[in-house]
Amino acid sequence: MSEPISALNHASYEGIAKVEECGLQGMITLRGDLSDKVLAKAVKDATGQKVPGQREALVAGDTGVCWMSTDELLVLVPYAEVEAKLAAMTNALSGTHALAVNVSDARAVFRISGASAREVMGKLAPVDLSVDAFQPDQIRRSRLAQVAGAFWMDDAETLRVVCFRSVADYVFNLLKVAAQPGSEVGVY
Amino acid sequence: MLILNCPYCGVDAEETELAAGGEAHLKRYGPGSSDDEFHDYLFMRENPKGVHFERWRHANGCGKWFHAARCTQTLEVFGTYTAQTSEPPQDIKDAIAAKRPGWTWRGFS
Amino acid sequence: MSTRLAKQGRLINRSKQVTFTFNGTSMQGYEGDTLASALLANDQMMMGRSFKYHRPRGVVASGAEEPNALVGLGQGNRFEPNQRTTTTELFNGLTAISQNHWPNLEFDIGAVNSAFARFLPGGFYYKMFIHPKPFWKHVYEPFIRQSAGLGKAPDKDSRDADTYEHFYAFTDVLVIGGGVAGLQAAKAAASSGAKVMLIEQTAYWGGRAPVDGGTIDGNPVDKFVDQLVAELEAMENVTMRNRCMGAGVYDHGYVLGYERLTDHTPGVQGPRHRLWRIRAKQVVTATGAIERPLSFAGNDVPGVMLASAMRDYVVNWGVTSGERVIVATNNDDAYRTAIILKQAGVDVLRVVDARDTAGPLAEEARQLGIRVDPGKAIAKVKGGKRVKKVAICNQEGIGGAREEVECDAVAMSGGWSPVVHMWSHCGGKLTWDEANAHFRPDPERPPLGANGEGFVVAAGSANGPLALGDVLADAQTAGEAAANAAGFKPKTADAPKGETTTEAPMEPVWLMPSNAEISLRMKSWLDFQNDVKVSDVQLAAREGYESVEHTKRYTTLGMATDQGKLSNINGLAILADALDAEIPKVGTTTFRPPYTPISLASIGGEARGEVFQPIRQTPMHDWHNKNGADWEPVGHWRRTYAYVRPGESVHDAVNREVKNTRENLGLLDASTLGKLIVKGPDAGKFLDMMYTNMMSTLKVGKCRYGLMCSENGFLIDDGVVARIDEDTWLCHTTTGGAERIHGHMEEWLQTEWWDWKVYVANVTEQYAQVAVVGPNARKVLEKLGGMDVSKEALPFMEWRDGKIGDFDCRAYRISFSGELSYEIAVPASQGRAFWDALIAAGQEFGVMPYGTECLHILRAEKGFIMIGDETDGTVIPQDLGLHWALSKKKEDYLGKRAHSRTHMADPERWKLVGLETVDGSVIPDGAYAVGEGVNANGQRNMIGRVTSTYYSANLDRGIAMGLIKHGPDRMGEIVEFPGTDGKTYKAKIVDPIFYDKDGEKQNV
Amino acid sequence: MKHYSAFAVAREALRYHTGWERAWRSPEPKKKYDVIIVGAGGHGLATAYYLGKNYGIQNVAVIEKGWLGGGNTGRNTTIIRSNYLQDPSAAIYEKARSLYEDLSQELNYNIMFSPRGVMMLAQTQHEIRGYQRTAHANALQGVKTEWITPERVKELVPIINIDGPRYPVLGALWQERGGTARHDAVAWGYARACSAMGMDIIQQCEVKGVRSENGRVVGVDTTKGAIDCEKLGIVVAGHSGQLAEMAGFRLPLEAIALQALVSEPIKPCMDVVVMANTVHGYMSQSDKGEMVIGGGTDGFNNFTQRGSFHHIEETVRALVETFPMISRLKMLRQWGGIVDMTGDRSPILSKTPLQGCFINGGWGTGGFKAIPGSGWGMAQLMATGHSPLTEAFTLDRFKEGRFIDESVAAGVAH
Repeated sequence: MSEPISALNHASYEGIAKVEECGLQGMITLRGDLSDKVLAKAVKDATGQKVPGQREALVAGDTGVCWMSTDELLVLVPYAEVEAKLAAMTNALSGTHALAVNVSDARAVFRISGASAREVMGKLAPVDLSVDAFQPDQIRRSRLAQVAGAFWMDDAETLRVVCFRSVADYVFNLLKVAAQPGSEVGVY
Repeated sequence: MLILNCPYCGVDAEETELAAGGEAHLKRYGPGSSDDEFHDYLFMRENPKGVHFERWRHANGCGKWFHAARCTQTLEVFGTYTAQTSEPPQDIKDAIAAKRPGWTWRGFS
Repeated sequence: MSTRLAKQGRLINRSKQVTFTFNGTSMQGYEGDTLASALLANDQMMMGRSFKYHRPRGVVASGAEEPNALVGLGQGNRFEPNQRTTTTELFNGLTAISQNHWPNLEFDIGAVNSAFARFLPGGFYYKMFIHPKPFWKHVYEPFIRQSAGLGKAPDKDSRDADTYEHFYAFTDVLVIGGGVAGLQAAKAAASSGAKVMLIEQTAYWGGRAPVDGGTIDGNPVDKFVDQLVAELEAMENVTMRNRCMGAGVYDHGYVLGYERLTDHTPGVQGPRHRLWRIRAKQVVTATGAIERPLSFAGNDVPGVMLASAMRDYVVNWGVTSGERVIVATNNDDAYRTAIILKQAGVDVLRVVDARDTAGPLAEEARQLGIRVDPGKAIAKVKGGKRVKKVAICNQEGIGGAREEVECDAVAMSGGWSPVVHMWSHCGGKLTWDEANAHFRPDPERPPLGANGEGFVVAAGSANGPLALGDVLADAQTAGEAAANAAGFKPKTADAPKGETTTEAPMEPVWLMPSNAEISLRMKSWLDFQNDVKVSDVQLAAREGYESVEHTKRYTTLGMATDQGKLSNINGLAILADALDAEIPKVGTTTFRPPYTPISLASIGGEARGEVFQPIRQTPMHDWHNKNGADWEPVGHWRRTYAYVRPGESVHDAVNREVKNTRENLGLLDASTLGKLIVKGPDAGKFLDMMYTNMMSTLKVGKCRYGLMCSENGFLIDDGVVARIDEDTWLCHTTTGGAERIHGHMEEWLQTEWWDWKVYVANVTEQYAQVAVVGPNARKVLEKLGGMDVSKEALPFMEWRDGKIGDFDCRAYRISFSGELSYEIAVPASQGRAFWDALIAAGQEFGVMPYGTECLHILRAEKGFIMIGDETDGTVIPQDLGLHWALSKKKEDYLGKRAHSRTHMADPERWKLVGLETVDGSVIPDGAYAVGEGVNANGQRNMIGRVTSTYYSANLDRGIAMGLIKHGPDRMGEIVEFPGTDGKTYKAKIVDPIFYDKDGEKQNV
Repeated sequence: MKHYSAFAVAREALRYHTGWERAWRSPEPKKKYDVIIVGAGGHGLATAYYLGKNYGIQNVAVIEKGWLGGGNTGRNTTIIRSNYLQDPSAAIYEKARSLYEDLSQELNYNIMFSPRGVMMLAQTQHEIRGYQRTAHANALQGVKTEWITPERVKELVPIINIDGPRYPVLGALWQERGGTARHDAVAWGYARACSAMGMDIIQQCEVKGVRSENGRVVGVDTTKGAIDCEKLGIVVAGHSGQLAEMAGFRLPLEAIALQALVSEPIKPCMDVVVMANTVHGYMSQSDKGEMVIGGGTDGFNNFTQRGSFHHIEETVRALVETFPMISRLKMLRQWGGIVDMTGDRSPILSKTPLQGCFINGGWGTGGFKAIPGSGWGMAQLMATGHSPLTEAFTLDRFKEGRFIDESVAAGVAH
């Protein structure tokens, strides 16, 4: 098997914040009854995490799980392990009505870091990103200018952004404009 | 620029995250229905000046469809609720009655 | 003349000189100047020409309400017309040119209009230029357009050199306006712990209170402002932005803030404007009040200014507007101007007060030796480009018995109007205040928010009160009220004590003198920019344009770039008088955003150039780019129309691809096709509703072509469906159909059949999909090795998972070309590698990539329909002879009921056929087939149209598909297609399958 | 009625314009009229005008809740074109356009019809095919349009960017005799002419009920009392649903907000009307010099005459991309109107279940350009019971599935 390549292959940019494409990230879309014990165990086995509550993101590095909707989770695992984890998960869920699919290659992931990280995102998403409104461990699905996206904070100054692979280039350019030198807003 | 609370993900979503889906609580008429029934189902709309029930999708968000009760003249929102129902829940009806005594909409009041 | 004083000027820094040019002349000013104050300091009173009569125009105001002093600012890619000098901060190297004149400001040909003013009353153009008919377009209109239009247009090729951005902000309380009222309201609200945002349009805090004087808690106003600003800046929960104007208030607490970041420092790094999209629970409008002009003859001559403005220029910028000044007023406030001018050494000839009695300020003025004339009025101001003398008469009467006084400037004050725009934008209603003769916000009828409660509170003079003490008290109350309404508990405190000289009541004066004769009324301006005079409004009323909207539109009153900030109330009063109605009965025109004009670029924000709109790219995008791709946008996707080789035309390239794919081997990047996973115990039942044909019976491992209709019966999508396992299907959609159809499925699952156990996932972008097409398709795959792709192991319309080369893949044996064809899906991360491998391995088999046009031609040769070509939203499957795809067994599916409506069952509907031109030529795209005669509206009767038409390189002739009335029953008949090129194309009706009718090629 | 002319203006000037009479009378309603038209917008006034002119029916009242021309007639972007795809649309819009050509002379009121040309940009292959289809249809419909090259586009509109990075201009559908007119003047001109024919235009008069006897309309109840009539025409755009309800039937209509905006005035830089449907924006320059800009509609029912700002954003960024030189111009004013939309986005001109009662509505975003043709056809329908111009636009077409869908050629109506 040849070397897989992420959408922008680790492109990066430094402005009022640092913007990097994170490279390949294993991702599984899991749809099902989030209160189901079998599903909870499958998630636990794959990520070591419990089933997240509404808009909760339980992520450590490249492993974790995010609440996407009332019947949907985004499971994060190391890219190399995604097929194995998916198989195990599918197997565990075989008896229940659920859907688990590999979407690793359908997505691109960016990291925005630095003191102005919140502000960069605040220029593109109609979301209150002030400290008291948005915290690590929360995920928000919204709009990045003209495309859909989801993001959470790894720490107080780091955002991770997920979008569709086909618009990775657009989103990267957006982030570059939003992070252009001299564009600090000075509110967050 | 409306803000509606998505009853599924709890977000106060602004309009740009949402997609409007037209009138709510339409009863589907398929094969076997009369021309009038089918016509009304597809084209006849309440279009009221005042209380209205409509469908929205949190398109740039959790992707779920939900219902909103809204005034088309003041844009006041009386509440939002699940799309998995064929009529507005009582608490929504009460909320409307508190603001618009004597309101009616199709069969509902 | 106007000049700079030796001292004064609280806003300028005399140690920092600034050089700028006006109409090419180099001038000096100071840091802190506005362009207007700097021009006045250089004795440049005349700054422009009016819109209609091209009359000389001087600056009349000192802020956002300025209607006259507009200039073209900057040059080349930074040129901006209609910039207000009063809100333009001076900077080194600023270049400005005056507007609406030719050849120059001093001498303007267009000024002849002024001489004919009497013949050009309000609405004159509705009564003239009617005959002869062609003259409007070719003679009259061009002249009118040329003489109107105000500012110069930017160069046609100019490209904005700056960048712009948006920012989303959320706050509990937003305070608009950073005067003493705004500052105090912000403090009151912030005391509750509420998140407060305070925005101010100018570069400084405090508004005009420091100019108007008085004391606050015993201190001078300046000191109070400095302390309060420092206090607010220190508060964690307060955000302050100046140079940030509240532009518009919209539904549900949405407010636009227009921040001008680098207008005063061009070239500095960073965006020029930032458009704030603020969501506020409560909005406090502390937007102040604007002084009204007085309506007397010649009130538009340069040198006639608002009294408050003349005061501002002295106190803020140390500039006097004239040497010998006459003040005209109907209120006490104007005396402050007289006093300040006098103290600045200006010769204040007299104060003409329309009232009989004035308050203590008048006394103060007399003490300084200023002559005060009660009950008097200005009959007429004389002078062309500058005030020369003023004729004074009694306010009562028609303006006879005049006394003439020589002077070079006139300060006028007609009282004050609250700035109610922000209150009104979103539906806030107004009430008429008799005492001050102005409209102010009606607290009983505020704009309503999402919860049905008011979400805007007016504060300070924006709410009516004008005296410093009342303003502060009102602001304190407003701030507390807003915090309360936002759900916080403010610490109630007493407002700081503001003290100013008490004022005698003003008296409304809408016309000077009260019964001015017509010759005077025809020279009494209401709208200075648009040249609307008292007589015009009276004429409109007389002619029946009685509604304020009619009058506005008929006379253009208030439609200039200042949107009537100065003129509207005066005009309204004149109209009310003419209709013999009360002013509140006549009502106001609607206040629409923005408060002052905002740049289009700021509205567009970051969305320009490469991020104007997203471009969706497949994993092979770069390869296509490097290999001559002629791009075609399909939705947001970019697909290759054809791969053009050096020396080839696009047309050549298409023909080459068409032949090669049939003869050797073609590769198509099919990654954009939608792929939806549908899974669950009820998935089969669900797909049977979605598709017109039966999907539940499809065997695992097999594929089936499916059609989708809307509930209204029209074709919306098609594609191949594969059964993956017992309860899982994979549905292919058209390019761009993925999101639409995914949404369509979710809609039905969530809102109609929510009890069905089905999950859908969109995996379109997880895969790169390549169509390997042509006689050598199997050979290239076998060369790469891996899974068995033989006819036996992978028959037509089946799929298998496996490996090709070392790529994990899913191979579909499907064909949209009629050739031996495989569609192979690999993970997107390996799409490019897989494509490269195919290209390499394919060399010996004559591989060539092909684009969308080749795809279209290949399918047309086979008579396959294409969504978007054969369908256009009005076509049903029956029209296309797709009855075989309409399940008879199913009692219901989306569209079934619709198809039984009379018009859809009508045998007269146009039906799909093939079309073969008699001479082999290509029927033009979109051509219609004509029948005999014309219809009741004289239109030629049509009996059909072309839906797809191409040159087929394989058949070396034009082929087409079309919808023809009774088409299938008319095989062999000739129909005519008139082209727009004058030719008529004759075509024979034939079977739509032009190539390999028996389908042998795809079944090898 | 005093004749308008340059001479008349000059004559009046000598007496300071004190001699001008009212453009239209402001009468109290009579007890009974042959025909009552509800709604004194362009469509209502034009209907009344042609009833009088073409059929001699002059005992007519036009009743208006607010002020004449105060609705969408005075809120649109004044574009006039007839390059529609479907036969019925092309017929009524071309009838309207041709009437506009002589309307100033006919009404003796300068409505400033300016046939400056309208172009619809094709920016995708799909649009090219759509517009070429329209051009072919128009040729057979007697509508003069042509397909033009990008070079010709640039020639006609020097400020356009034909090779923008995102959507290069691939050509355009060009209607040379399309253009603009002064929207208020159209209403005022018809009103003046109707009044001169002796018709009563009754403003500030709201209809509160529709009276009928055994299935036939006999009159209306208004805030100025009951008024009898033989025939009733409902021409009230966004409020059609409410009026229909009074008349005892329902309409397949929904009211939504449409927005427009103007820039500050600048010297002439664009003579033609340009519509760019791929990016959702259209623009022309008014005689005052303002760039008049329109765009998309909201998706939800709304009677506030205020729209959502993000539509303005979408439109403006599209036009800045298409006409880069407008980037630093400023938005002077934005506003909204209530448009009534039908299931196929085409209007309804039809008899109704109530005998003698007719409906003219559902013009959606495209009404202004149709005013004279709409009035002409509606008058014929009301006077004779039949009009070829209106026959396809009946109420029952939705039941039959007989739609008039213009969106198919991307020719969205504005």
